[in-house]
Amino acid sequence: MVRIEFLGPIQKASIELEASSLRDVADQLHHDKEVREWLETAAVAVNDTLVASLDTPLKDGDKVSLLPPVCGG
Amino acid sequence: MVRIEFLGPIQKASIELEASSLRDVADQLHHDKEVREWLETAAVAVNDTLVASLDTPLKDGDKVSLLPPVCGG
Amino acid sequence: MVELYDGPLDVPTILQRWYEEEAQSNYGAYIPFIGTVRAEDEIDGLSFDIYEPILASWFDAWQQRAKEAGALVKMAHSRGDVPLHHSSYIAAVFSPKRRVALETIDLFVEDFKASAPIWKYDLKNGERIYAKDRSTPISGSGLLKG
Amino acid sequence: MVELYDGPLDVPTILQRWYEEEAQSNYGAYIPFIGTVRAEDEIDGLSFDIYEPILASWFDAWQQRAKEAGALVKMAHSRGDVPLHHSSYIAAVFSPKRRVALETIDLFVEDFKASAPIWKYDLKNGERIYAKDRSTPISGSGLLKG
Repeated sequence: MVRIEFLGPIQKASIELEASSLRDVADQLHHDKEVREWLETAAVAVNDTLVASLDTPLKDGDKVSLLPPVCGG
Repeated sequence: MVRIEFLGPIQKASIELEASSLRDVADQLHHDKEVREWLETAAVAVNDTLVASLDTPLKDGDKVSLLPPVCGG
Repeated sequence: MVELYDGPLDVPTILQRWYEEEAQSNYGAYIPFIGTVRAEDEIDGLSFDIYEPILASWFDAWQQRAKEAGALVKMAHSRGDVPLHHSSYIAAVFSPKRRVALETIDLFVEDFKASAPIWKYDLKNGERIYAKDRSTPISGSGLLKG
Repeated sequence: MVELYDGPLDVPTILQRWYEEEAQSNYGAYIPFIGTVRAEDEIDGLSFDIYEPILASWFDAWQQRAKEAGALVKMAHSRGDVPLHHSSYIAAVFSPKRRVALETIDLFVEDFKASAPIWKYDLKNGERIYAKDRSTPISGSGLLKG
């Protein structure tokens, strides 16, 4: 199981999913109406490192974070 | 008479000259060995306004200042 | 380390502490950038969420980048609510060289706006409204859109 | 007005006063640039001469230029001797807009270095030596060279 965390304004509690890559996560999140609208603009981190490929492998216990558009300062 | 002031590192007291334009001042300062070396790099102000032409007219009581290269901060 | 504070920043105290921390470091230039909450759109203030693990790694990478340029960066930011005319953000650069300091503060502040994992909300009539229109997708976002 | 002080600047006090002066002015960005005397070339400090009338008109022109860009500038500088690791110069910009503030502080500091009628001397073994090699002729200089 991997844990999916939704950061900042994505008002949703963490969920757990079976997934062996980010592609698996993408496929499953597309079925979640609350989350789908954020997929277009959210960046993705695995274990707190930003990643750039859907082929990023995932293993049991990994944490995937969705980061919506930012505005610090 | 116009008064010529030497600013910053030009270690020279003010002098008074007869001059009706900056060209007259230039001609006379060329004969002053202490000052000559500064003419190449000094900017010139008349009555505390920087000027760009040797034809700038001067009248009795005017103040001409020589400003050598600067380095504030 | 990034300094995070609940609520508004005590700007004079932070600016003074940083100045004194580097007083003997032989930097010739110190440039802080202070961000203050402006009265606009009838807001009562701003509020911030921060994701600290990624903010820390973003800042560590900047500290390394600054070091290679011959500079040092510091940063402070507010968590939670900050009222109008109070400050929520200070970024600072120290360097022996004026040009390095001026160029680095610009790059550091702009990259902060584009990349730091901080979310801004308008406080308005008791509500906390995500400042979506002023927000920037982090580089590489949209990966999961399929 | 430019603030001139005999000897080193009290940086924390000046930064705080300027911050508080503009606390209600609704500027979103405040960027001070602080210049500090570095230990190099075995100097004991720096010393400054200032020609105030032209400094004042240079600063007034900048205040106008900043206003047109939607910004406000402030400046403080030392007269006379400033020891190592003490500060001799603060320039600051306030603006509602981040980009204006970042661009204006850069232009203001660079034009200051090129144009402000201030002369720098190294203090070394009890002597006061004009920093000729680090100095810049003011634009239009050489007029009298004939």
